Amino acid sequence: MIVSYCVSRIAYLLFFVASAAPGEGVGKILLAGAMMLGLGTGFAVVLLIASKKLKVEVDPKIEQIHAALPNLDCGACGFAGCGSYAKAVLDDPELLGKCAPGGSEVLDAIASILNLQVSDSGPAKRPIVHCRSRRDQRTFHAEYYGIPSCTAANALANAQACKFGCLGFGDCTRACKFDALHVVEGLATVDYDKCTGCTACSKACPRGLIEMVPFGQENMMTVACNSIETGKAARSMCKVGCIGCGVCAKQTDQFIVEDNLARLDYTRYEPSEAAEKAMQKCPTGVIVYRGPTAPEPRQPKEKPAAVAEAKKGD
Amino acid sequence: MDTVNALILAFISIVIVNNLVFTKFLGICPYLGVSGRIDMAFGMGMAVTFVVTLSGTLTYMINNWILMRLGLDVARYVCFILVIAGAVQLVEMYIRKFFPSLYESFGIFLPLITTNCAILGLCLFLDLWGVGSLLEAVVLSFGAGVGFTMAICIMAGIRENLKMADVPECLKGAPITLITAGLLALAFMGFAGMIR
Amino acid sequence: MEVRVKGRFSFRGGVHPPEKKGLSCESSIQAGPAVKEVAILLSQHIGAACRPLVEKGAEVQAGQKIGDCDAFVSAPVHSPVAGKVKEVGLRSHAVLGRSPAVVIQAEVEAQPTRPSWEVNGDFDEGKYSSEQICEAVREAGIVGMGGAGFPTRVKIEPNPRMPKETMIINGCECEPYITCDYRMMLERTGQIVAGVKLARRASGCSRVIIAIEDNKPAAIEAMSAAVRASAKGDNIEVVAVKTKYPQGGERQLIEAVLKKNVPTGGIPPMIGVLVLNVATTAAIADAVVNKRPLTHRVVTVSGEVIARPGNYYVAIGTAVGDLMEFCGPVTQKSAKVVLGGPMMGLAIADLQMPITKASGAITVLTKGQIGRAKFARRQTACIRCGRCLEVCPENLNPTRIAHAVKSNLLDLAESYYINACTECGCCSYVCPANIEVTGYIKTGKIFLARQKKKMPQ
Amino acid sequence: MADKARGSSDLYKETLLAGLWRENPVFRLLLGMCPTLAVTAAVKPALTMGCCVIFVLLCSNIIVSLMRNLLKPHLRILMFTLTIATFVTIADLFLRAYFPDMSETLGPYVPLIIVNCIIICRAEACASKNGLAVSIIDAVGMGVGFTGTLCVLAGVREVLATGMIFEVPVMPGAFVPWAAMGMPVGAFITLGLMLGLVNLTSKGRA
Amino acid sequence: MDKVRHFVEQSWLLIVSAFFFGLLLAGTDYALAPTIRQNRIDKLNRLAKGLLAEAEHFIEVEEKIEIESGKGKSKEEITIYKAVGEGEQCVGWSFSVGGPGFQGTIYLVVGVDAGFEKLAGYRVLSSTETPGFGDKIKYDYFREQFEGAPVGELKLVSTGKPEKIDSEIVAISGATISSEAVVAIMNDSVLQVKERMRKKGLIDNGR
Amino acid sequence: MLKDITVSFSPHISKPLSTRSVMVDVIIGLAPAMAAAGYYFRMRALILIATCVIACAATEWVCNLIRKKPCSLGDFSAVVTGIILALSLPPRLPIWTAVVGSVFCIAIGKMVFGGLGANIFNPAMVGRTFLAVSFGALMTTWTVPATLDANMSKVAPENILVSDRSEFRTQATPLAWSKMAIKNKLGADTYSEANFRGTITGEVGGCLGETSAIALLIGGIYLLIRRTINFHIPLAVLISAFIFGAIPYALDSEIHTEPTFAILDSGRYVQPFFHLTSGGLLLCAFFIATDPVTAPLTRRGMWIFGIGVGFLTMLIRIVGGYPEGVMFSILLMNGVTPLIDRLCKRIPAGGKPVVS
Repeated sequence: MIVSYCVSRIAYLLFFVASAAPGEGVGKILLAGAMMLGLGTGFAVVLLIASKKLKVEVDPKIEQIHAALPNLDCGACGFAGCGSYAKAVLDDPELLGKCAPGGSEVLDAIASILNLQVSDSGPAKRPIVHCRSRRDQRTFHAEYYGIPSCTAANALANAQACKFGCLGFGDCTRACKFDALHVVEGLATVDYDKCTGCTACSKACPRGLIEMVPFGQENMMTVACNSIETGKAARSMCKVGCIGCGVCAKQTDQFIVEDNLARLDYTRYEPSEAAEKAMQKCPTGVIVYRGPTAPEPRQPKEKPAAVAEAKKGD
Repeated sequence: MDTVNALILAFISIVIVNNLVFTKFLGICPYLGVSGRIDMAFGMGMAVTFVVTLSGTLTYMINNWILMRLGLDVARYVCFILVIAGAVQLVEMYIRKFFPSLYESFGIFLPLITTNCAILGLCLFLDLWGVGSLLEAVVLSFGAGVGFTMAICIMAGIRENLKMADVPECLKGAPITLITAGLLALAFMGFAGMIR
Repeated sequence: MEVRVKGRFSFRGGVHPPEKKGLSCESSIQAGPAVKEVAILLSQHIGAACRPLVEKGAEVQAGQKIGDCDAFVSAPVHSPVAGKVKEVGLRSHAVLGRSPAVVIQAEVEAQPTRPSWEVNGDFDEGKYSSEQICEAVREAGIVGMGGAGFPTRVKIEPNPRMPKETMIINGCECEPYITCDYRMMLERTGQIVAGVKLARRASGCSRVIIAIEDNKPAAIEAMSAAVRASAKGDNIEVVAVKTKYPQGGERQLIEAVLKKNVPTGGIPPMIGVLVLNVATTAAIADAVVNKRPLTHRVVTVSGEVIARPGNYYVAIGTAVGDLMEFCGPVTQKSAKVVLGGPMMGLAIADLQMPITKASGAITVLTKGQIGRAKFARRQTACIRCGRCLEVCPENLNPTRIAHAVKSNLLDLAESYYINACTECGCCSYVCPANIEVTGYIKTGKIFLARQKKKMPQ
Repeated sequence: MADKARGSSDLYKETLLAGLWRENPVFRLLLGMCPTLAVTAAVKPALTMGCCVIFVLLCSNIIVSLMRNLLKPHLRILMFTLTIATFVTIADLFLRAYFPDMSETLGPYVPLIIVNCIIICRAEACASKNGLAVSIIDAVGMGVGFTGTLCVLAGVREVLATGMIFEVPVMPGAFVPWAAMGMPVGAFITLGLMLGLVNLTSKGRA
Repeated sequence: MDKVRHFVEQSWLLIVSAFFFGLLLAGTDYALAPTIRQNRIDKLNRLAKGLLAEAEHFIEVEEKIEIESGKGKSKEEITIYKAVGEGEQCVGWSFSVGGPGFQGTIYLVVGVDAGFEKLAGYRVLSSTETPGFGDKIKYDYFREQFEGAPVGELKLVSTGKPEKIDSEIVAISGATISSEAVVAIMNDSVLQVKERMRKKGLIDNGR
Repeated sequence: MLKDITVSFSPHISKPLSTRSVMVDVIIGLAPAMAAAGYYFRMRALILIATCVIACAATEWVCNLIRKKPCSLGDFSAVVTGIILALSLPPRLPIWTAVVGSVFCIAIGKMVFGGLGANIFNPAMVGRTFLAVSFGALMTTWTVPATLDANMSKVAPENILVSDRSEFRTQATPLAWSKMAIKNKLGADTYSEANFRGTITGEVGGCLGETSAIALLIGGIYLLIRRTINFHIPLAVLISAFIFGAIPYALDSEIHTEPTFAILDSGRYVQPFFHLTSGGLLLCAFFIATDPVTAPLTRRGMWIFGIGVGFLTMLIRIVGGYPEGVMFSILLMNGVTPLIDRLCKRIPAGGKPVVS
């Protein structure tokens, strides 16, 4: 249908030109037409031959991405042409979405091409922050005046008594490209709805607090502490730290206590009565749920708080 | 001697006095896009210099020796763009095939340049200015490339510094680059009237 | 024997912070606090940490080795007191944060007393072989006592790939407030000279230069006299170097004395130089001649708010807080407790932190003093005045590096040679905008190291 | 745009609005910077330029949309270029014939529409994938968006640079024109600040 | 043969449309070319009419004048228009000449009296002079200095009375170069035109 | 035992020095020039300086307010910018123009880049150049100093330069004259020893603070003594301006048949000493080019920068379209400063690290 429309249109144009150009003009017009014809044919031939003869083998994935791109070579992405961008985006997926002319369609297309290489074995990994202590629940020996970065603060002696807990300067927040991590009351908190599991935060944390955990359930239970201090020391440092008492391990063997610290074996974790009980029995309330719909964690019982308070007093 | 002088003056004029970026607004897209890093900027500048010299010369010849003689002025724009696009694409394929290392350093910029208005713009300006001889056309085209390289390298240097500056969020990226380019254009006005 | 006092040996860059040495330089070395409990950190040196050799409840003797490690770059630790191991647990560490330590409950609470031991001028090191000396040094757990804590045995042992020709004894003590090395040079001159000779013997160096800043004429005098009086004292020179911070940095000292630069990222042996601190040489003599391990050291406790500033002979493992209390009540509100000098020392928060082999001083600064150094909070914009470039002894571009780190451009920071920085702090000291230049550079180095570690994955 | 489930009128409306603001070629996509800077010293040439772009965009979108099923990949861009260059030439001839003054003012910036990314971008992103109606609406939306942007920019510059708008004095008599606004400096800085302003208004939009 | 078929399959659209686009272009050109040519003449005449008030209409002189521009580097062809007043009598001449200005080339329409003795003035056909500075060559007060000035070597001075009609032209303050450019065009090209015209006998060889 | 202790990175002490003290030094350095301006141009000068300072400070305050940043007026950099801008404006400039310039220089020249320290171009010169380009006529109307016969000040219709040739006391600056001299070979008539003396004392038409070479020298030397500025840039600027001014002068065979060393000379080209003392060159050398924010950091870079400024200034003055080239050359060299910094990267004392 379209072809027929085209033909009729062209016929109309021809008619228009012919009527407008009587006499000596026809020669000139035909000359122009012939020249354009020559040019067009010439280019078609040359480019066809060149594309055959001068073909260079490239990574098929790059070709795929290249084909998905608009191929305008506009440079808006900051790269020298679509080819370079295709190559770059393959190496560094963070560059996704730089193609302004392509918009979201191209972004989706490339994302789907890139995702082909991500093997999907097991549940998706999401970060869990192994600390649950708010700023007011921690002990500070001194005030840190300086560069507002966890890495910097971590390099200095213990202004914050706990050497293992969250520092709250937000290196992870800055690392997160998806606005999925925020420091809330001095504690890094994951917004699981926005999280894509890119692992940037876990790489950024100088204390290795953020672990990528395979989320077998919607919400995962976790021991939100990373401190290997002995119970007494841990209590003096933090109201909600793990004291390594081993109550949880007695309930279910999904919990393992090592070096004064309880850990949950995430690969074996399944929601169970026993695990729930362990959580209830934990004296400092360090066992919590983490996930998109995790309930608000239980506040610690009075006793450890009182101990910490007493410690602080003297 | 006079010819040499005139050529030198033409060269200086296109490089600084009539700089394509700062006075004619040509090649702004890559100027904004590829001035983020200085090595990229330099590669881009080199590629533009190469292409603009090539296409300036080619289009001058086609325009003056074929189109004008045949009275086919009307096909000028079509011819220009096809010649530029075709030549660039061929050169790119050629370099990619036979000089892979050269391709890595500046060949990757070649396709980007096809749609760079600096190239077509210069060809059109050559026509508009009524350039007298092929030699002058070559010198002017080459100078235009050099001027573009200079402009983009200066901007790349500035932008490397700006990366460390606390530029207001809404001005980051293209806006601040444009403002900087404006101030550079202001500075380049000092050269105005130097060469007539 | 040659004494050069007039020389104005210096390096490029550097600053002149107020010296403040008058507070403690007249106080001779006194016994430190009596210790009830010591915590011997198992990681007191650069290199592999020790593993504990004793368990909870074990009885230990004074001088008994309680931690060791098989690694080449390491040094054992010893108990300074006789007593019972209370626990092997985590204690605060100035660099590492929390680090394992052996905590020993002393049997008898007693002040550490300095052994009265003088070496006469005719000390003959010839009866000790190089291997013997190295072994003794290693067994005594001697590490560089100037601050870095590099195992001394590794340093002095002859290395066929990098033969050492010149040994520089660092008596500069360029940091404000600190006078422990100065008092050592005045009071233990003979021991130091003996240590120097032993180190020379062990390392095979042909030339020895004792470098002392020219603001310590008494120490220059004493050391020159001792060297002059000593037999086989030839080839030992005493030179006065210009008083300027960081004259005591080993790279700067080498530049000042030998007019040679240690390659960037390299170590002094690459150009045939060995640098030892004076306190370290004294410890060497003690270890080799008396077979006494390094269990005590002289620590300067100073600061305007300290009632009795001075130099104290303390057991390693004593808590910083105990030592400060021993020096009298803190008279004013203090703001910062610094382990080391105010230029390079580490501010500490936990006063239970034990003294280590490398801690030469505790400086307590008042609010007024750090108020002027109103870091971070009162930071203004860098105006690129270039003062940090002028004072940088390593000829770097500190502001550029700091800003690159701040903007997370680690590649750029590296291209400005961030790793060549010795963290002397001159740039932060002079910065009119109060930018924590040194802090940013340190942070940047950590970032880079982490990035590098992740690379292979 | 390919979502067929939605009503076609919604689709048209959205396509039109996209060009006007959400995907405004200058402010959002940063396309077609050269003419944006070069012809905005006054409103009249800016408007003329905008009309030329609308014309070329419309024609090329129509042609590309018509032959979208016949395009072969490696000659696709060449086809676009050929089409655009042809219509640009026609626009140029038309200007020269009926608006000689404007043609002179715009000079080589009319033929430079050939390399204006907006047109080839729309041909690629919209016309080569959509039917005739959508392509036409897209062309109108984009073109009007471009023209509007140009006119706003030119309006600001013309008022400041000459105290006039459409060559009609609007500023009080005591106003001394800011000549710099008519020069490259003014072009760059005004556009830069305007982009900043646009970014500011859409901060919540990410 | 396969290759040819493949080629045709691939590129028939390009070739066909190239041909039709070519036709389209040429057709438009053919239709519009006369208008374009007329526009240019109209503009020249309009400007020239402002200079030569008595002129009724202008007649293109068939013979082209060739002058040297840019210090003898290249030759330029100039079309002269004869201004015809009442009664078909020649009241002056007008032509367009160009020369390098502050930034780009300045094109002027120059009018002279019938005897090529006195300048009737000039109008700027096109220029890219700096607005506010060089742009003032379009302003009356500067242009009026030329009206009635003798054809011959003009002299640019920095100070003086602009109202005086003589061969001294007072420069625009701050835009000496633009002023100079106009004077240079007058001195260079106009004189050459006069020379050539005299040689061709187009003007009365009075002297 | 101890409460409220803090920790931070070493060093824990610092030199009592602040950005504000640096800026105050610059203001003190500019005081002689301001005094000279006040002496020669009376109230006019004081009003202009006050206007620029207030406008600059207000703009900075507003910009900080908009960005919700702490007020940065305390560092006095806006005041310095205002003073320098005022000193480079002609005395008769209307107040509103000065305000426009001040707003432009702080808003566009400085705050859009992120405030002090981040600006690529010297803000005062950005403002000055913008004014010069925008309001050409206003920016080239000069007043005769008040100490001279005030009857001389008259402005010709349509801004055409009119003056009595026998007197040098005109509205034109010495540089405008020299430009004219170069173009028209009129030098012989326009120069006199009095003119040269005028450029030294300041009793001559021109921008507020640029006229008096002596006042600028005093201020510059104060800054050098206080070590607020390094000697590299001023020296490089002056030497290169002198050399590049001297080359065409010395090579001008039409004038000199043999070498001449007269302080004042008349010819096609102007005596290089005259170039140094006239126009904004001294102000530029001591106060503008030395602006640390926009100048290179390393010494080698400073030399290149200074030589570049001197060369470009002379190039524009001698062959360019504008009589004065200082502002353009400063902006141009500011633009290439990042490249210079890159070129003159410092190598660590121990040499480049060996990559193993």
